[in-house]
Amino acid sequence: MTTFVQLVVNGLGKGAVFALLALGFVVIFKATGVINFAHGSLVLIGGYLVAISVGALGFPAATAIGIAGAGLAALLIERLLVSRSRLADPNSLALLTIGVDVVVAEDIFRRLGTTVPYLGAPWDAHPVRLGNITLFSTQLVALVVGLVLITAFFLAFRFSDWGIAMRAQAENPEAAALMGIRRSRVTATAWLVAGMLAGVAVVFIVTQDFSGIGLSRTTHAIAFAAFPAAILGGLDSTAGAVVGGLVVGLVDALSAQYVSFDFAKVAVFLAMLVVLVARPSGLFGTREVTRV
Amino acid sequence: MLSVCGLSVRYGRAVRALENVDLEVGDDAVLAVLGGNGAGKSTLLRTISGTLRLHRGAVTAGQVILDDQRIDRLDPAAIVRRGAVAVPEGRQIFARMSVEENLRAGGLGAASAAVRRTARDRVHELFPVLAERAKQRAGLLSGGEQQMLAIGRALMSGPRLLLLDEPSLGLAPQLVGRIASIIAEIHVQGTAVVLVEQNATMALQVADHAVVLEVGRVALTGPADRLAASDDVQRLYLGGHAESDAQADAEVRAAQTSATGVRGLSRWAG
Amino acid sequence: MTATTAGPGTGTTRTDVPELRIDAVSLRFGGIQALDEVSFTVRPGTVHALIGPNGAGKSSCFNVISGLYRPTEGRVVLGETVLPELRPHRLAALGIGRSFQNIALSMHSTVLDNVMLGRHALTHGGFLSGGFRLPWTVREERRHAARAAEICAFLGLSHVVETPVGALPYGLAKRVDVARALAVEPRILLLDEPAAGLNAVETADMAATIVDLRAALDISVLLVEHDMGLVMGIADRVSVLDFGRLIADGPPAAVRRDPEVVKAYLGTGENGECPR
Amino acid sequence: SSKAAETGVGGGQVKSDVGVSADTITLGVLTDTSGPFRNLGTGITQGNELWVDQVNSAGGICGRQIKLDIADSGYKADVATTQYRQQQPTILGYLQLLGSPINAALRGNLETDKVTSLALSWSSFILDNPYQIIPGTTYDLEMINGLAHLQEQGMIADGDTVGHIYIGGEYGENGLRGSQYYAQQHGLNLQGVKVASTDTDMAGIVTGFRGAGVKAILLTTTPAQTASVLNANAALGLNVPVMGNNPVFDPATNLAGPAAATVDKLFVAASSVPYSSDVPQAQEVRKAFEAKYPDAQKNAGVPYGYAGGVVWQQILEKACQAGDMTRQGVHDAFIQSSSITTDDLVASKLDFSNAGSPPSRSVYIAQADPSQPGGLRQVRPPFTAPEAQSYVAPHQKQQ
Amino acid sequence: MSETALATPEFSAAGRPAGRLRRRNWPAIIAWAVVLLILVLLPLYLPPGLLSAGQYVMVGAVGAIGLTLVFGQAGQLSLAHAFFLLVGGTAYSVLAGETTQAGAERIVGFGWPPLLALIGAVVITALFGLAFAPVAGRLKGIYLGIASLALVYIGFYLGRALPALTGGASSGRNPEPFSLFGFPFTNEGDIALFGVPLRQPERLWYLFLVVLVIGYLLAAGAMRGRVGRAWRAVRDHEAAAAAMGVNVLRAKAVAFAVSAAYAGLAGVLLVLWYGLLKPDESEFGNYGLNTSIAFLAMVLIGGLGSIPGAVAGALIVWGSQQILTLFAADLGLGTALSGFSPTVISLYVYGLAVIAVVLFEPGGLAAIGRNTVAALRGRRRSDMDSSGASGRRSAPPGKDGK
Ligand SMILES: Nc1ncnc2c1ncn2[C@@H]1O[C@H](COP(=O)(O)OP(=O)(O)OP(=O)(O)O)[C@@H](O)[C@H]1O
Ligand SMILES: Nc1ncnc2c1ncn2[C@@H]1O[C@H](COP(=O)(O)OP(=O)(O)OP(=O)(O)O)[C@@H](O)[C@H]1O
Ligand SMILES: [Mg+2]
Ligand SMILES: [Mg+2]
Repeated sequence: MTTFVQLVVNGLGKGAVFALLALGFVVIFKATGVINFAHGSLVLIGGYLVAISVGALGFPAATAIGIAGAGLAALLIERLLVSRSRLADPNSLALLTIGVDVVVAEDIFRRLGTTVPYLGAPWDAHPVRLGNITLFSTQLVALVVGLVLITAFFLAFRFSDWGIAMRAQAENPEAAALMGIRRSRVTATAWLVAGMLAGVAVVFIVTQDFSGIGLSRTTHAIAFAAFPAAILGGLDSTAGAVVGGLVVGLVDALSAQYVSFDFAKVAVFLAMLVVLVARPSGLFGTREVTRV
Repeated sequence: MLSVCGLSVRYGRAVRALENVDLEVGDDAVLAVLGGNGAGKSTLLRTISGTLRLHRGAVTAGQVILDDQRIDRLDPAAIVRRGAVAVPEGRQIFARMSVEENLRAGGLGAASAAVRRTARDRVHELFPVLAERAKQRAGLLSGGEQQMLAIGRALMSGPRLLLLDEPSLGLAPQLVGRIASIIAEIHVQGTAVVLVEQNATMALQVADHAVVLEVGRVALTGPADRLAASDDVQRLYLGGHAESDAQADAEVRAAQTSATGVRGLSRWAG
Repeated sequence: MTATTAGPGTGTTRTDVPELRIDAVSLRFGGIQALDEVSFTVRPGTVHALIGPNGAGKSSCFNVISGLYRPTEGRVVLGETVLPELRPHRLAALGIGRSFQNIALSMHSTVLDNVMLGRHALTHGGFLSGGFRLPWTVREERRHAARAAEICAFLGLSHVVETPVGALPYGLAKRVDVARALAVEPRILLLDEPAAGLNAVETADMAATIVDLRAALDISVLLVEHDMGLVMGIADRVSVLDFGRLIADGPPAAVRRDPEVVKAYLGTGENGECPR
Repeated sequence: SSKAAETGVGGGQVKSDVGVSADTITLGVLTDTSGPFRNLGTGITQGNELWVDQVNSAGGICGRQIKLDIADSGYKADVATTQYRQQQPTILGYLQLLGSPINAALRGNLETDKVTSLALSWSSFILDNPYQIIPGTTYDLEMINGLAHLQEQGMIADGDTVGHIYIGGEYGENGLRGSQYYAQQHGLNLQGVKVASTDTDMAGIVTGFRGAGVKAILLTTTPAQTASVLNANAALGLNVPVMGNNPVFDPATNLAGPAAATVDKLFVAASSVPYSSDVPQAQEVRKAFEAKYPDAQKNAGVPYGYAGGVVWQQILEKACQAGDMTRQGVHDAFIQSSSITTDDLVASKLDFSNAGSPPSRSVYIAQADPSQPGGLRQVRPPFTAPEAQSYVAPHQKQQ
Repeated sequence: MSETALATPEFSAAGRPAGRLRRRNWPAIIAWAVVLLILVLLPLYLPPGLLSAGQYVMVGAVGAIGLTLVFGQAGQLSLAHAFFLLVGGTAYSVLAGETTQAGAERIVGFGWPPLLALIGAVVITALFGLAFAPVAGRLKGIYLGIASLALVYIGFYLGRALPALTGGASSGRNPEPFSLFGFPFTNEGDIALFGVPLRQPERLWYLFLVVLVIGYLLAAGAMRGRVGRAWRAVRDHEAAAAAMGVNVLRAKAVAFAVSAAYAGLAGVLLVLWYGLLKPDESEFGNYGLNTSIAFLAMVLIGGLGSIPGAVAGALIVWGSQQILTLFAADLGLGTALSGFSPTVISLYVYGLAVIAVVLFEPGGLAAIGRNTVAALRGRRRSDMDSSGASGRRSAPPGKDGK
């Protein structure tokens, strides 16, 4: 029983970080219909900036720089590349982000050389004990930050013009332009925001409690692991990102213990398949409907 | 308000869609643009509203001037902010969004929330079905309902220049009449309109001026009533639209062509 | 062989054209009653028009017939066969061809390629036989391409057969859609607003085309159209829908005078509406 | 002096075919300097180069200078395959062939082309290929010795429950083979958990271990996974000793930031010395290394890379003596060598003459210690547990 | 549907017409013949590294053709290519191999003749593709892509869980070398061409070349005709396709199966190339996400739906990496220890190539190729091509007196 509860706690904690990552995919997808394969790179950029500045500036300032830097990097990708290929369809743009990802990630790995830096965190290594249950501090903070950010996004999408503009833009760029929606502004904001989310997420990923390792290839791989979370929840849904993240975290933690660790990754994908067969656009995604 | 001078447009390398087109739209004028399939009408509207590039088209000569400023290099959103709003060919509604959200998207370019509110009330009044179906997915509306939505959406931002590409497409006769009166009314309130129409009868009725495009060139231009009276226009664009003659006309033509056997299509023997 | 010889119920020289019976069909989408106990019959060899205000349920009716929507109640019968629900791809082989209200073509493919799609149910061969270009496949392909070219010629598309549809103006694309429906070699042709986007002359031309092909092929045509000139000009019979209900069904002259139709659809000419 | 060396061979001509010319011997290095094992690969390659410097300045071998043909596979088997096909026609053998997938991918080719290679994939599963030679002991024996050490130190006892986290694949499964053998001998309740090399979060597994009441955790994992285990071990209040195979520890990963706080529970069993070892030859290598690569990462790969060179040196000299420096000749020299020494850089003499049996069965035990250069402190001189002596490797001919 | 297609028209992309109404295009035929001749002669001149790289590219090309069919022609995004590669490789190894005992593991094999095993492997992979059809039929776009990605992880898992078939993740298994009616594709036997001995590398080159040519012609032929049209219709407008008699679900399933078959074939070639099947190291091996993405890059770089484009894409994606690593030293591209190792540089090149293509020609190499050909044929011809669109306008309806 203790083990089970502990696993649920671990799963939810990880899920919160997956949710943050998934939200990054969701924001860009909502605004542009593009799957951003470069999200892992944004995570790395944020992490790299924190890593090189944390020594001199301390954690809060370095984190701020990391978040801003990741946002800026995303903005640059959008301005310099995505916005310039206006005739490319979402598939080609997704490919573009793969290209960006390969180059950026390799470059960061090269810069890191043989080091595997930690970003430092005020809460590291202070687990909270509740009886037999350990609450990893990173995961607690991630849960809180995740919920706050995601609620904010949910409200913003629901109640502001920004959400409408984004969706209009993603669905039909030409018609959106004819509505006076400034394509560049909407997509740029989305990228900026997604980049900043990546910057936030990396602070949690690169901790003892989460990846157990400093900034590295693993950090990059974890960003990919959030894919099923985003899909499962529905790629254009903020609520979906949260639920998707938590489901992935839980399925992973429980199946690893009760089936086999080997099976856990498959379990996540199987859960996703089951959801998709029942709901082809994810749990909360907008359903594809067409008529003639 | 709008003038187009010496405009030439190409798609890709080879397709010349417009050649040296000149036209002028006064501050509160309605200009009808007529022409056969492929004459370049939609191309003209795309050029004015700035979406030409999205269709891989390019302006090779000439300019488009709105309120003394060139707009042929601006992006569509900037043109909307100057008050020119288009209902594009093929409606292009946001199919996955609800009717209400489509209208909200249309209102994004509006000057103020108040403008938006009045515009919405007006749209709902014009097309009650849009109010009834506020929550429905726009893509599920019937063809005509979608067309109403496209027009309503364009009205949401309170434009000063309205560019309509075949607004009557797919609308029931009753509604075609209503569109005509809406255009007339908008016009009275001080909005200029460029109206691309296949329904020439309707178009010439509401327009002050008209141009006829043929193979990308201006073939005829002048006051609407004079054009309506011209032989060429009568023959080419108005022929079938006076309902009473339509039947006879079509029957005659059908009989003719069948008799001459121009359109032979034998049955497929398998 | 003129249009007049193929009047309602007459001139059904083609015995293999069955009648199409819409039998008390109802269709609901949530709260929207798109069709409400609609019944009418398309008699063999006639041009049957289905008209009504926007949103009356005309396209929905087409979609029920072609199996894209499953009726909440009622059924569609072709001759003796009850049309299979939700197996839309089987209908082409049964001789039902249709065009679409909104252009539903492959924009990147050429006109001929689009029209050839209509031959799908008439041809055979899968990936391997097509891939190895087996002699009989090639022969079949050639035969059907010739027929497709013939159909294009009939619709005045000969000069654009190799052009991608996306580069065509709207009016021509509309014709390609009709050509594709014809390529199915239908016994019943469903046309959803074939004249939308055409000017008066082009509309008349389309009307002539429909009359011609009905005469030449002896098939039934079920037509949705808002252009009253065209409808009244060529239809043998007209059914009128309003809010999903059938409010009139009869010969064009009678329907045109029906006060309910005038009120619901044609307009009374009041409120400053323009005459058409 | 090169003349002297040549005449030293009984005046006869030295036979040669591929990779050996009148004045050079070319050895291949196919390593990973950009992929997941770049720290280790870089260290070993630097060790290789230190050896080459040393040999060449002493006049080379058999009158010939040693030349290395170094390629980086990025740990990608496809890249390695093509690189191998390019390198193969010009090299005598491999001084270093790093990585299990790469060794697996090239297994057949090495045999057909008779390319003798030091395979840096310490799995006794590959010992059926006489051309892949492991310069040291194998994972199974590391684990057996490691467990014996824990038991000798009183950290576990017969009948205890022990958890073992291992990566699916020959690395992990070879380690597991060792722990299974030991567990069977001592009635341990062994809980094996298979993970993939890309998994990182071990907290769930450690949670399960805590529930099962393990007394020690065994690791055949990546350094990142090690870090996660150590963290969870502390955070969950389990605090049991952790014993790992030689690749589980990497100072760059395990000593960085907060990881250093929990690392002292970790012991490593390896047949090669830790970087900071006080073995005299290790100190020499260290000196040379820090002079040549002052800014480079310090890890156990450096002395090991050097040791690999020392092994090759003795083989080459033997082949030279026999007058046959062809690939076949060199290979024969290799598999006839029963007591190659490395000045204690590797835990014992290496015996390559016993096909299928690991060349060495001894290990050093080191404990993680952030204060040491290279992060490991040698806590026990080379030893061989009795269980390690009796263990039969998968391809070993039954004695 | 048509609205979005109209928003970004690129009207010459996928599904070019069959040229049914055209005469034979002699310049193209001659060009292809020259290319083929070069490919036949190349192994006589290439050094071993390049020979190996060339074979690898051909393997990639076979797989990429499969992906461009299902994604470009049928409009179904598949990220499961790596999985089908694994299935093909495993099926061949099992069918052609012998049952052996490796340690505790009994490795199963049926000992079929290699040719039969190859065909069997392709069929089995196709069946696996078909088995995914119920899922594929329900999903669209990126949802389908990620769903199919699940197969990669399932494959990885099964590969480890079924060592009797795959040899297990630890050691894998060595596939039976290919042979055709007794002629071995190994170093056995002495044959020579123009004095150059044909050993395993050269023989495999020819084997791969033949397979690639057959696969290419098959795909091109099928896409020109009935099947290709049906797939494109499904891609562009499902309802319309159904109304024209296309069984949409079946078309999707067949497309998936065909693409899987190509991937399976590539998988067989891949194990022959390595001499090894090893379902290991998803992240770095041949059966992981990276491979699926590399295939995606190939078909997008080549131009979605274009078959020659897929081949060119394989050359760029798999070829550049191999070739750059081989010539890094000659090109002065840094050394293994500098951090800027050739492997890293080849990744930069891969990434930048991808970016450049999307940025400058979203239609991919296929579009560039078409433009070049059009330019070569000169203005006169291109004006003629466009006469389709403009010709109508010179005779607007109603004027020609119909
Ligand atoms: N995206 C495009 N690419 C290439 N050619 C195009 C494109 N759009 C239009 N054309 C060509 O430009 C010419 C003008 O087309 P346009 O759409 O402006 O005609 P239109 O007058 O609006 O016709 P319709 O009444 O049918 O809508 C036509 O010859 C058409 O084939
Ligand atoms: N799939 C659907 N989901 C929800 N509502 C639908 C769906 N299909 C049609 N409707 C609704 O059913 C009603 C009838 O639509 P239909 O398309 O049949 O009208 P129509 O007679 O063809 O009109 P129009 O002349 O405007 O094309 C409309 O109000 C429409 O919004
Ligand atoms: Mg138009
Ligand atoms: Mg309709």
